[in-house]
Amino acid sequence: QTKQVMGVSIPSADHGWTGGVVYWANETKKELEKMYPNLTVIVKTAKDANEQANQIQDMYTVNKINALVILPQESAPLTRPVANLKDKGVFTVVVDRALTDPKAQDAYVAGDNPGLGRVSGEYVGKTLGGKGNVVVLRGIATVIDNQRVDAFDKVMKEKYPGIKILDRQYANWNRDDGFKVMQDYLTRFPKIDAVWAQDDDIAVGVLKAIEQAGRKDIKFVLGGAGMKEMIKKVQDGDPLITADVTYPPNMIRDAMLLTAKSRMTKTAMPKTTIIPSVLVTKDNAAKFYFPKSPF
Amino acid sequence: MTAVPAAIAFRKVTKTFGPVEVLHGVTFDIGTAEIHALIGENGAGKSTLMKILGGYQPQTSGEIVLTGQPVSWRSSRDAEARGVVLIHQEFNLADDLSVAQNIFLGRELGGAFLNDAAMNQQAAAALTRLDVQLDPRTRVRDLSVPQKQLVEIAKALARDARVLVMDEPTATLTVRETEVLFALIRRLRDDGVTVLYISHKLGEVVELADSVTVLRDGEVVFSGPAAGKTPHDLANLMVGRELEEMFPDVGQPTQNEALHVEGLEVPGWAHDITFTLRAGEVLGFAGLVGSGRTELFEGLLGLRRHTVRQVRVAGRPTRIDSPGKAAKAGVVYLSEDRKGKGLLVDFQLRPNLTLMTLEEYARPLLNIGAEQRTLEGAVKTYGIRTGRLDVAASALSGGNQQKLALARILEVNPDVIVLDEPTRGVDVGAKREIYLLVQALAASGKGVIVISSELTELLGLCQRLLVVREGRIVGNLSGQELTEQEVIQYATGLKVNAPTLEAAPR
Amino acid sequence: MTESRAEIPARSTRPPLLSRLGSLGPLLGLLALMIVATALNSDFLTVSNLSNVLTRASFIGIIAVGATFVIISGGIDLSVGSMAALIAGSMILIMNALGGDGGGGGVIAIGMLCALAIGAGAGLLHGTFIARGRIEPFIVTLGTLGIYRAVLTYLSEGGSISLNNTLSDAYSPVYYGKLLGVPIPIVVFAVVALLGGLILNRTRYGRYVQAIGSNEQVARYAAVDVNRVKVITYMIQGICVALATLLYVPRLGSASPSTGILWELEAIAAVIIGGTALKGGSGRIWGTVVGAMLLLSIENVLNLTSIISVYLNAAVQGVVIIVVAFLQRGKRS
Amino acid sequence: MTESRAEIPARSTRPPLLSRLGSLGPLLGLLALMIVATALNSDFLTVSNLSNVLTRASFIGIIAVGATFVIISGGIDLSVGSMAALIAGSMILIMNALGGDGGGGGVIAIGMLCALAIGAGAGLLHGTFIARGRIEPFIVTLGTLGIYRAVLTYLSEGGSISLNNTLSDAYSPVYYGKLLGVPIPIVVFAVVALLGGLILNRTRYGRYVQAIGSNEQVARYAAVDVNRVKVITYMIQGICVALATLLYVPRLGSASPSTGILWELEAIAAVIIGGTALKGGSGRIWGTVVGAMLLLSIENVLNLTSIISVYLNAAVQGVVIIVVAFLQRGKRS
Ligand SMILES: Nc1ncnc2c1ncn2[C@@H]1O[C@H](COP(=O)(O)OP(=O)(O)OP(=O)(O)O)[C@@H](O)[C@H]1O
Ligand SMILES: Nc1ncnc2c1ncn2[C@@H]1O[C@H](COP(=O)(O)OP(=O)(O)OP(=O)(O)O)[C@@H](O)[C@H]1O
Ligand SMILES: O[C@@H]1[C@@H](O)[C@H](O)OC[C@H]1O
Ligand SMILES: [Mg+2]
Ligand SMILES: [Mg+2]
Repeated sequence: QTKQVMGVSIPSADHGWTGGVVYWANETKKELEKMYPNLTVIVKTAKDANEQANQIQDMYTVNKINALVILPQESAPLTRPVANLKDKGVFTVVVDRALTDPKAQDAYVAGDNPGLGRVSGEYVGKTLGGKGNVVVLRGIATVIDNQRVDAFDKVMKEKYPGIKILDRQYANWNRDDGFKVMQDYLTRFPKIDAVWAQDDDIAVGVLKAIEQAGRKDIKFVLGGAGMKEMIKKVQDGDPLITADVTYPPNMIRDAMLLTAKSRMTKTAMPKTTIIPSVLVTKDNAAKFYFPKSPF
Repeated sequence: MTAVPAAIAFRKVTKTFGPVEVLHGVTFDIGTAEIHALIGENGAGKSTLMKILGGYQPQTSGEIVLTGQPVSWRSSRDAEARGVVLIHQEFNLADDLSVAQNIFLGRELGGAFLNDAAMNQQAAAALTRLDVQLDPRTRVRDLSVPQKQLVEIAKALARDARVLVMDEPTATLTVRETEVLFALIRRLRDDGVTVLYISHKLGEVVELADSVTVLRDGEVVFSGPAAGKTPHDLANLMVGRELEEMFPDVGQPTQNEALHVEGLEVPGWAHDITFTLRAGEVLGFAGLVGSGRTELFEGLLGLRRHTVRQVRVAGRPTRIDSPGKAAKAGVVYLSEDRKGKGLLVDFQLRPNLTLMTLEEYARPLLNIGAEQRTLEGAVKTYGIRTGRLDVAASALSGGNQQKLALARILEVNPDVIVLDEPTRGVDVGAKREIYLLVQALAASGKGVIVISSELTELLGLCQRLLVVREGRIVGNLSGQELTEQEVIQYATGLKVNAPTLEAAPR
Repeated sequence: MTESRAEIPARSTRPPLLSRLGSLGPLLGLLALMIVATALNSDFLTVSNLSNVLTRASFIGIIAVGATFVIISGGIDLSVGSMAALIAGSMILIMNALGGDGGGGGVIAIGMLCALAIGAGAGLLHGTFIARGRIEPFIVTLGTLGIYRAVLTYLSEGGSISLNNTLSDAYSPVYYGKLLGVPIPIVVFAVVALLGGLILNRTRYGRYVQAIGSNEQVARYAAVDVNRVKVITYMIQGICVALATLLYVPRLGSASPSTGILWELEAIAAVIIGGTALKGGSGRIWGTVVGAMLLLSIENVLNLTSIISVYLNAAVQGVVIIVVAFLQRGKRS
Repeated sequence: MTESRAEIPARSTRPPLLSRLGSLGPLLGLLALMIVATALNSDFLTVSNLSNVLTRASFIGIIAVGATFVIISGGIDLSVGSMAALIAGSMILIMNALGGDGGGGGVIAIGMLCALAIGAGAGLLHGTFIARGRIEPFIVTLGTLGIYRAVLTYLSEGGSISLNNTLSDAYSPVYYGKLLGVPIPIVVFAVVALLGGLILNRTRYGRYVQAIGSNEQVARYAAVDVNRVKVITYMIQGICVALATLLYVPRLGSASPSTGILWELEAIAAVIIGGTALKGGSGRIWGTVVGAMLLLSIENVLNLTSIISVYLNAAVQGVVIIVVAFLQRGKRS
């Protein structure tokens, strides 16, 4: 059994969800290196697409990796750099944000962004009984964000035409922006039935804004991604946080495990593994609660 | 006069700054290829008039006629295009550029690429004409004040002037440099250049000028040939009354020690400096430009790296490592570099005046009213001339800026006062006031040190002179020895006496 | 640069009324924006909305008051955003460690003191590097910008650090409470601004800050202890950041690696829009206050209306910033 | 007594060797870093790694060459990152629109020309606002920072804009190709740096840039057309950004709202680490080149080793930046 080096390149921990990714990557590294003595795992974080492209180049040139697990900062700009590594014989596994050219990857472990939007849309539509006013707080202007919002909108248009989306502003997956945007929504719209915050970091700010304004018209706030504090609220039956939709940062763990197994046992890895975005309610919340993860 | 039109004619030129009119219908002629001196008290309007002539400021009304043609400049560029070049009273150099780069700024040599070699060479030549040994590649930031002045002159000379305006070019120069400059000015005149020359050194004016115009409070009070005029006549014209003797009587020092310095070293500048200043004494420091007097005192005040065996102020051993400590100990220093180190030119007069004594106004909030009263007092005491009190220091005339700087350090009520070129750019009247002030300070028991490039000033003012050469005290002159001859011999190294003898007996 | 001014007719000779009007630029900008905002959505002028905007402006505003001192002194501090994040994180960790037990009043006070101490300490560090180490302020604070945020990320292991619940409840009135009907953050902001104005214009220290920014050399020769004044200036900035953080923590009860990102640009923008020159030497606190209000109002107006594609929000902000700056230029040479 | 050293005028008689050594600060910093890096991982010194690092340094490096001019002139340009994003996006849209058909050589050339035109145009805009509009450069470019990024977000509808495949293949040699064995970006960087040095030190324009930064009034008096020089300076910056973008697009093939975020800080940091003073007046291109290499080497070293928690990367960068600046301080007054 020859020595294998697996490079793991992920976004740096610049907000909650990526913090979770970094945590799981580091945990899984320990787990894997115990499991496979011949495997070295290198975990690196990058602050933007450009740095990440540099980083995987360094991993190849200097650390001589045989396999790469990458959660790209952005899809498009990393497509060519990943393809370059694949051309040089590195086994490449892409997580979450699919490359624009699927040929650049050997395998894909997908987070389901349209799924998140769709599941969220279904929940909002059904819970409101097909009628009501909804405000949307978007993430950062990215492909992921578009996919989620488009899927959400599609569900609303096709299945719940009675629901009115009052406005969609960017809240940048950021608590402070969530707070500000929600404060202003509350000023602007006298009646809001539900809030789709798209991400749990944003939802944290949204909750505080609602609490401050003392508004009672809002029936629930739906975040997303499964931050532990939010899952806890669901579990505890919080009146406003009645559900969450997963987009688990530990998908990086799944990807690393699958990759390692395939490399170390010389077995094939499924071309595509989808980690579905599922609805978390009081009933199943316990399954999604990871108190030790930072996210 | 003759049928030949004057090189320059001012016709009823007025200038107002806001509500204040500083030039009131100035009218006079300047002949071609003459050296024409323009004199007047501080704030009389000389610089303002010259800035108008040079295209740096527009006149409010009136006309300037250049060889028969009325001109109206839109900028200094227009003036320079007609050969009118101004050497500013305040330096007009880019500190980060080299000497040569400044001299050629705006008219660089070379094609697509600059020919620095040629510019350095020509700059060196221009400097040599002024008899200055200076590497043209030196950054202006690293020059001393007199060196900057010489570069400023070289810059104007390099510009092919038909009319050359020099606003107090010799204010910072020593006798020798001044003589070189004068020879040059005469040569230029003989080549057909018209020279307008502003100076407060009336001796120079008499020596150099063909004609002279006297401005008083923005009006021409005399314009005519210089021949036959003595400095005394000119001074009387300037101030409009009979001036008394320039130097007041020199008093007697006490036996009390005001300041004692032993073994001061300012690396690269001053070595083994030991001297004692008595209370009531006016002690002069003479020497050539570059002899290191300024640096010596900057070192003493903690403004430069230095070591010293001992400093005693009023007999008490004192450690001075910053101007703050010095001021607390009662020692203050007036810098020769008014703009770079003296005044906050963007600030108004009031904060400039009280900068060193703010604690007196802090209760704990600053009492602006009290500051204002101090300003009003100082304006009277020191005769600072200004249209209004709430102007920026930059709006004062050069001489009045100097008075403001002086007023600031005296606000500290110090016991030891070091004045570096205290009368630079100051008019005769004000100069005399400063001399009176110095004597009064000494008479009241303070110790005063005067550094000056004007030997007459040192000789007239001081009881004793120390001569500095290459960073060392080489002469200690008093009484009968206080002559120009003696000082120059020491300053140039022809004579040495043992200054260390003067170390206080133990 | 000093000599240049000599030739410019001093503006003080201009009729004082006109010159005073000219310096009201930022205020006029704010008024214009408010008029437009009200026209677009009449809710803008409601007390509750204005109080929201002002409350938000108080974070950046308090930091910007500190930045006004730094900038007038001729320096800059790029680290304020990540300093705020680090202070928030450390403060929460300290409070959590001290106690979930009891009411928490004491714990919160200790946490607050620690926050102020960390802010002052960070400022001391900056000031020392800059004044005694003679390193460019831009570099020093660019360096610490990275360092503080990295330390916070390390402490939080990339996630967020949250105040535990009892403490959070005990602390939350500091943000959500009111004093005589005025939200506490606004009160604190007002006090900081008034104090700042007083310190800048009516104390020795304030005078020295301006003198140093105008011409450091002259200040040194006039016996001003330049190094000390600089160190104090960065400490004031640090304390302002800490004060802002004291108000920030009870708002969301947490800190994360994304806390305070780009606050430095907002704070500096507030200062400059307010009429302080980036070169230093002179400036005014009230201008900064108006600048902060202006910046936060733009965001608010954009949220209150939908006339423009959300994609273009940042463009509107950019245009407004430039237009306001244009309205009040002129006074600069 | 440290403060007094600043006062000593470099006497013209000072040994030139010593003064020259003093100004080698950034180079010494780079050498020190390289030695540490090699000790940590001997692969650092391999040709392939060094060539990687240099190739990457060329983006920021080319932008920083432009920034050197801007900063020496006494200005600043905060918009370079979002300008790069906007140029990349527009260029890709234009190329995609013109043609998937055929080899694409012509299309790529047109795209490149458009990029350069947009860069120059943006610079013209900045320069005009700053020089003729007399608005602080900080404000103007803070405003356009927001505007450019917003426009790109609008064009990309929040997502990303990608070059289509045929074009992408045709264009890729511009980044991945070599000239005489040297990667093309390095060649371009070298040419830009050399040209920059030549322009700064050997042309009238370069001289005027320094004069204006040192003392604008003096330059005006010397009949320098200050406004024009400023406008040209911002145009040079814009063109440099466009050049960097020409190399960026074939590498990553796309642009999105997060392209180029914070590049301005990196570029300015490279300039300042290289020994140019933020106040303007004097500076040097080679210093900037070294500064850019230094910054990118830090990232590279961090990638090559694992001695430090990933959370602390930014802290290491911060420390190195401050240390290097410390090593080369002193020369500043
Ligand atoms: N920009 C300005 N704003 C307001 N007042 C000014 C300005 N410039 C000059 N003045 C005033 O105009 C008067 C004339 O000043 P000017 O500089 O011409 O005097 P001067 O004769 O050159 O004096 P000095 O011998 O001291 O150089 C002074 O009272 C001065 O305060
Ligand atoms: N050996 C030298 N070579 C070149 N320049 C020199 C030399 N010695 C002195 N200088 C220059 O001459 C300048 C004037 O020196 P300094 O100010 O000490 O003289 P000073 O005695 O105070 O004369 P001043 O009367 O001009 O004040 C110095 O700052 C320095 O730049
Ligand atoms: O960072 C993003 C996270 O905040 C969002 O909720 O899911 C996708 C992630 O990329
Ligand atoms: Mg004058
Ligand atoms: Mg001297």
